[in-house]
Amino acid sequence: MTADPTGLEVELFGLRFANPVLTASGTFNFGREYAQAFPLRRLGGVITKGTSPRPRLGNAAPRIAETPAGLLNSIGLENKGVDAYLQGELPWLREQGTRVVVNVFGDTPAEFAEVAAKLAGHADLLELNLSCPNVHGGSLPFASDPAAAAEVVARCADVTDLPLLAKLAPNSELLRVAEACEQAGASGLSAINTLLGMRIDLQTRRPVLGTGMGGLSGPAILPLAVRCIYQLRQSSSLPILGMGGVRSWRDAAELAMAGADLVAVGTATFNDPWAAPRLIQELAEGLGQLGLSWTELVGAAHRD
Amino acid sequence: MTADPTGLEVELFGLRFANPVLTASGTFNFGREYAQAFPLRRLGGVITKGTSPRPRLGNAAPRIAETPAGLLNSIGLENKGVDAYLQGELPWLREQGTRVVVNVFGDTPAEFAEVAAKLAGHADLLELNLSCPNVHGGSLPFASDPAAAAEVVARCADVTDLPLLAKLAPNSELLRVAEACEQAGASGLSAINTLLGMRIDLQTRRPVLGTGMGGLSGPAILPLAVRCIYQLRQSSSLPILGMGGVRSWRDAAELAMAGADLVAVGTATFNDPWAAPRLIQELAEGLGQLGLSWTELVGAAHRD
Amino acid sequence: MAEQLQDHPLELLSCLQLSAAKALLRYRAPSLAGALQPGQFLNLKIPGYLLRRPMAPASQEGESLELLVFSRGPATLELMGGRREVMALGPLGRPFPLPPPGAGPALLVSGGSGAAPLLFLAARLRAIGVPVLARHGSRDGSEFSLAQRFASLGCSAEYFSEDGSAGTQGRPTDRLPELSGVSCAYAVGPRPLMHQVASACQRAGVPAWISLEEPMACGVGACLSCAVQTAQGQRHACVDGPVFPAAEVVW
Amino acid sequence: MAEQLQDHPLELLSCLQLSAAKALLRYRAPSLAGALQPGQFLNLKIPGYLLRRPMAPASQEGESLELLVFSRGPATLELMGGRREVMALGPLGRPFPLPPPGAGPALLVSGGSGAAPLLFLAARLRAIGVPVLARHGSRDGSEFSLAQRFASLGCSAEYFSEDGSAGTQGRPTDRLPELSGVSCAYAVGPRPLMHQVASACQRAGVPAWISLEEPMACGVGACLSCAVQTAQGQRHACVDGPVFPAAEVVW
Ligand SMILES: Cc1cc2nc3c(=O)[nH]c(=O)nc-3n(C[C@H](O)[C@H](O)[C@H](O)COP(=O)(O)OP(=O)(O)OC[C@H]3O[C@@H](n4cnc5c(N)ncnc54)[C@H](O)[C@@H]3O)c2cc1C
Ligand SMILES: Cc1cc2nc3c(=O)[nH]c(=O)nc-3n(C[C@H](O)[C@H](O)[C@H](O)COP(=O)(O)OP(=O)(O)OC[C@H]3O[C@@H](n4cnc5c(N)ncnc54)[C@H](O)[C@@H]3O)c2cc1C
Ligand SMILES: Cc1cc2nc3c(=O)[nH]c(=O)nc-3n(C[C@H](O)[C@H](O)[C@H](O)COP(=O)(O)O)c2cc1C
Ligand SMILES: Cc1cc2nc3c(=O)[nH]c(=O)nc-3n(C[C@H](O)[C@H](O)[C@H](O)COP(=O)(O)O)c2cc1C
Ligand code: FES
Ligand code: FES
Repeated sequence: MTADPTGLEVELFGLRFANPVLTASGTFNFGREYAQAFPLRRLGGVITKGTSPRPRLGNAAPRIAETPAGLLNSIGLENKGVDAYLQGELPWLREQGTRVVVNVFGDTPAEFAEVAAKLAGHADLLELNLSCPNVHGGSLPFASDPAAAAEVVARCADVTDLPLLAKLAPNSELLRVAEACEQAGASGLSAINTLLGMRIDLQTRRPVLGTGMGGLSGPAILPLAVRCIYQLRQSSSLPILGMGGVRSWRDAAELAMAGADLVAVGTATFNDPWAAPRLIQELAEGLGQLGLSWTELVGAAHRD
Repeated sequence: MTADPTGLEVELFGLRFANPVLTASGTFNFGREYAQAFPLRRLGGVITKGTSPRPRLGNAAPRIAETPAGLLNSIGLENKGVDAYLQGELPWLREQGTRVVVNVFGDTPAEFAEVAAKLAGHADLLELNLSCPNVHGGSLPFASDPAAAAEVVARCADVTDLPLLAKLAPNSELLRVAEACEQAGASGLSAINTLLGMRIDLQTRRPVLGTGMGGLSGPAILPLAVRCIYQLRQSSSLPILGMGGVRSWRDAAELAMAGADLVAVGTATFNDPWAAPRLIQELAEGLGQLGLSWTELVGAAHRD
Repeated sequence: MAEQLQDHPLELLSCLQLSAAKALLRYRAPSLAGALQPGQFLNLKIPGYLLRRPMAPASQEGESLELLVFSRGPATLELMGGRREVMALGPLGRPFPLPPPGAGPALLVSGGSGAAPLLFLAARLRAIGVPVLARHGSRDGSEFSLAQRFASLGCSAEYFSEDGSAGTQGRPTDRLPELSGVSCAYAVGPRPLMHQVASACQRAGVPAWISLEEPMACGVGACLSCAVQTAQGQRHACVDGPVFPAAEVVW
Repeated sequence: MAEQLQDHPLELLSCLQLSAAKALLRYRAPSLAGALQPGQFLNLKIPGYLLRRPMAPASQEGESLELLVFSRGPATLELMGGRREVMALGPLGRPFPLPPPGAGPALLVSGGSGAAPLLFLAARLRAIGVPVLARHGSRDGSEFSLAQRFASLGCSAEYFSEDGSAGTQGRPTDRLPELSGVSCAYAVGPRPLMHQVASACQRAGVPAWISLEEPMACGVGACLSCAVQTAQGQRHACVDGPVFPAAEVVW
């Protein structure tokens, strides 16, 4: 505690995080854009946009729609492919003095492994995106099938020593998929990804999004994230990276009490580019007033 | 059309609804309370609180918690049991000049049928609540198991001639359960019920709700309702009673375009007791401006 | 049944800040004139919040009424921030029963925002000639003016602060006065406070009433969110209460 | 990289309502003084809405700037409702390239709120001595004052209304003037409008630029929501645009 006056430090996966707040995949690209707003070293870490073996163009426009306290997106994993990021972005990001988590995506377990194999030395952690509702027609081939999810994790574990987080969907299979991932060698769990939603335009009488449906994120899903993280904590002993609707230090604290060791801020950044660093500052103050450190808060709702 | 200057009339299940807007189960009890605010005949119909064969006390307090644009409830199907309502409430409600839908609940298929058997002459429609997340520890024994759901529908169809709506959960099994209910004799589908969520209090560091978890309703879930109804409409030809987050005529129109023949207003009534009649009024005006009748809007997003 | 449920506009007249998170707000509410009884509540619609917030008025005189607002979260803070107009559903719930005019002294014990309905009640009791012994308590000195309010209504008022910074150090339930001289008692505040008063009154055979602040969604009996346990079985605080005979509450 | 991204307060000075859903809002924005170029945009934070709303200013002079706001939904209505202060992220995006000082006349064609960036551009073009032919169109007469605005900036301005209630009946793309005398063209409005101008300019060999109003979440290149198709492949309107050479857009 003396070495950590903020009460925010976290030691996990053999890594030290200056604070438990990261930026969520897909809302922060590879960090360059918001590095124009604040130094990235203020963050616990940056989780990159989903990265696939080869470039992906993503889905048809429009790709976003607002909903009450939420956002639908159907980006569809547009990215330049892992090789481009190994050149331009990751070396730069690794120099910013924050933890780097690369979000990995593939259409098959082999594709996941293809990306994972290339990232040693370029990332601190890998987050395996098993749960994107914007590809495969929303069918979640991995996050709704424990065996398929386990295969992704196992194939990646074969080719890298980096700790692997399995990113899960808030669906009925949550706990079974988590267990399968744990057995297959995942070092941690990441939750939650977005939920499949839709908006329809009254003028055109057509779905607003080019693909019809998209993933729901933002404050609207906070109570679902709290519940999923609470359930994961009950049934698994793996560390949890929690996310879903966090915009204030109280939201972050709620995910922590539910069981999240680390949290990520996603959609909130679009409303306020400074959301994550502001939250970190307020978290330090808020916890100070409660006389608690972050690690004391983690899982508190499970203790008697 | 000449007989219906409002453009809001709906003919379904051999019944005429003056307009397509009902009040959602559990948010309007048996109608007496809000009958103090406006005449119930302005509504398309009233869906009663869930009714079980015998009285149920419901869950431990606190039973509600607010969330961003949403509400968690864990009422747990408190009700006085079907016999009490047959005495006091339903005869009164049937005289109010609106359609009466009784929401039916049981712990087993036999219990559902026990309630259904008593309601002939006391209701226009039955809505079978297969999807309450506040009982059975949130496990949804019916809404996550097509065979169990079908058994409930079949057992009820055996004992009543009233049209039966199967009320579904927005979970991964949505379409399979819908299909099973259709085959078992359901006359329509009702969607969506709430999603399991949680809040944790920062002062006590305990879940806010007495039961820990509760069902999420309100505007936050609107895009999930639109998506579920759209998917149901794609895969089934049964009429759909849509609900989830509706508070304005535009929201109702959105559910209609997705495929809802009727809609219900739930949580919005707590914010504004006049939400449903106001919406009906604005719907008539709004559709008038668009030059459309309600039935022309239903399913519009599916047409080219 | 006639339509009796109405939404009333409350128009802000003035705001007296007691501390950062406590304020006494005075509103003009002509459509509610004469309609409220002590212990009843209004369900306030605060823009940006899905649920209304129940508040038991602290006074009503003609077209004006007062709310004593203790902020527990952002919505009440918004209210205190000076929003000019809010809509109020009500009057809701059952009021405090009054003793017959000229009855012996009534004991009123409040903690925190529980002073609101008891201030309103004190005014009514004084108006029918019932002497009032008011005891109000808080953690610190920030609510001393509420005890002064009781005094200005003609009550014999005592203030208690846990930190001793104003009034008597301690709690309003410490060394309750001799109850044999008291005709009835009312307590509103944290559950332990109400429970203690209830127990003391039961022992002394003095009738007592409390008000239960349960989380409420509808406020009118339609959602069943406000279940409370009583000797008569499960009840709903918004319609069967919020005022209950203290002896009937299952503590 | 230095921290260049900033949120700037815009303080409302005046609001000129053109119709129920259209207004010209003038703000004081000292921290943005001199920072904006025509075609760039600000991403406005409107309380109660998760997403910011992108708006391309219609003018900037010293510490003041103007927004031309056409309401499509509740957030823009809220903005027009006269909110005193809004936060604006920016300047964002790439501006319109300017022709060399003293170049031949520029053609500006706008529809609806597309007039905003073109009014700003017109002022700059006039300041460097470039003659401007401005054509603005709307469904009805409600935007006639925007054509007057172009005229007051020293443009040769023509107004088109589809219903003929003001100016010339028709659309601003009807019978475009002889393009051989034009040095460059700019079009902002509905896609068909921009497409028609683009095609005409391409045929005549006149360089043209348009601005793409894509739904945007971040406005800074981080979310990839604003993908647009160009001859160079997929681009992102917020950082690679919103201004694009008309010839490069895949229509
Ligand atoms: C009959 C009745 C009368 C009341 N009278 C007063 C009064 O005169 N003055 C006053 O300051 N407070 C009063 N309260 C409590 C007041 O309603 C809550 O403090 C307020 O709702 C908290 O809202 P918030 O947004 O500030 O807090 P938050 O913590 O953000 O509230 C979140 C949710 O919890 C509910 N909630 C939180 N605390 C309470 C509580 N103690 N009781 C009921 N619901 C709660 C809120 O309604 C909301 O839905 C009364 C409550 C009831 C039931
Ligand atoms: C670079 C740029 C500059 C713009 N400049 C102006 C301007 O000067 N004046 C003006 O009136 N409008 C301008 N717009 C359009 C303006 O941003 C939208 O009209 C506004 O966002 C609609 O918000 P709403 O809440 O009123 O409508 P809603 O329909 O409620 O909006 C819902 C969602 O859709 C998005 N959206 C809706 N229409 C558009 C659109 N045409 N473009 C982008 N996003 C949209 C909104 O951002 C929001 O997320 C500009 C857009 C862009 C991209
Ligand atoms: C625009 C956008 C793009 C996203 N892209 C990805 C992605 O590439 N990989 C991934 O695992 N999650 C992606 N997500 C999901 C987020 O990382 C996060 O799990 C989710 O948005 C919930 O957090 P929030 O509510 O704080 O945004 C994306 C979310 C948004 C809004
Ligand atoms: C307080 C409360 C009680 C409910 N009780 C029931 C119930 O008894 N039976 C049922 O089928 N659904 C019940 N529901 C679910 C609603 O009928 C509806 O499906 C859901 O709330 C979504 O609609 P809304 O967002 O408009 O509220 C309840 C919802 C709430 C908020
Ligand atoms: S608050 Fe709804 S029943 Fe009491
Ligand atoms: S709006 Fe986010 S990348 Fe363009």
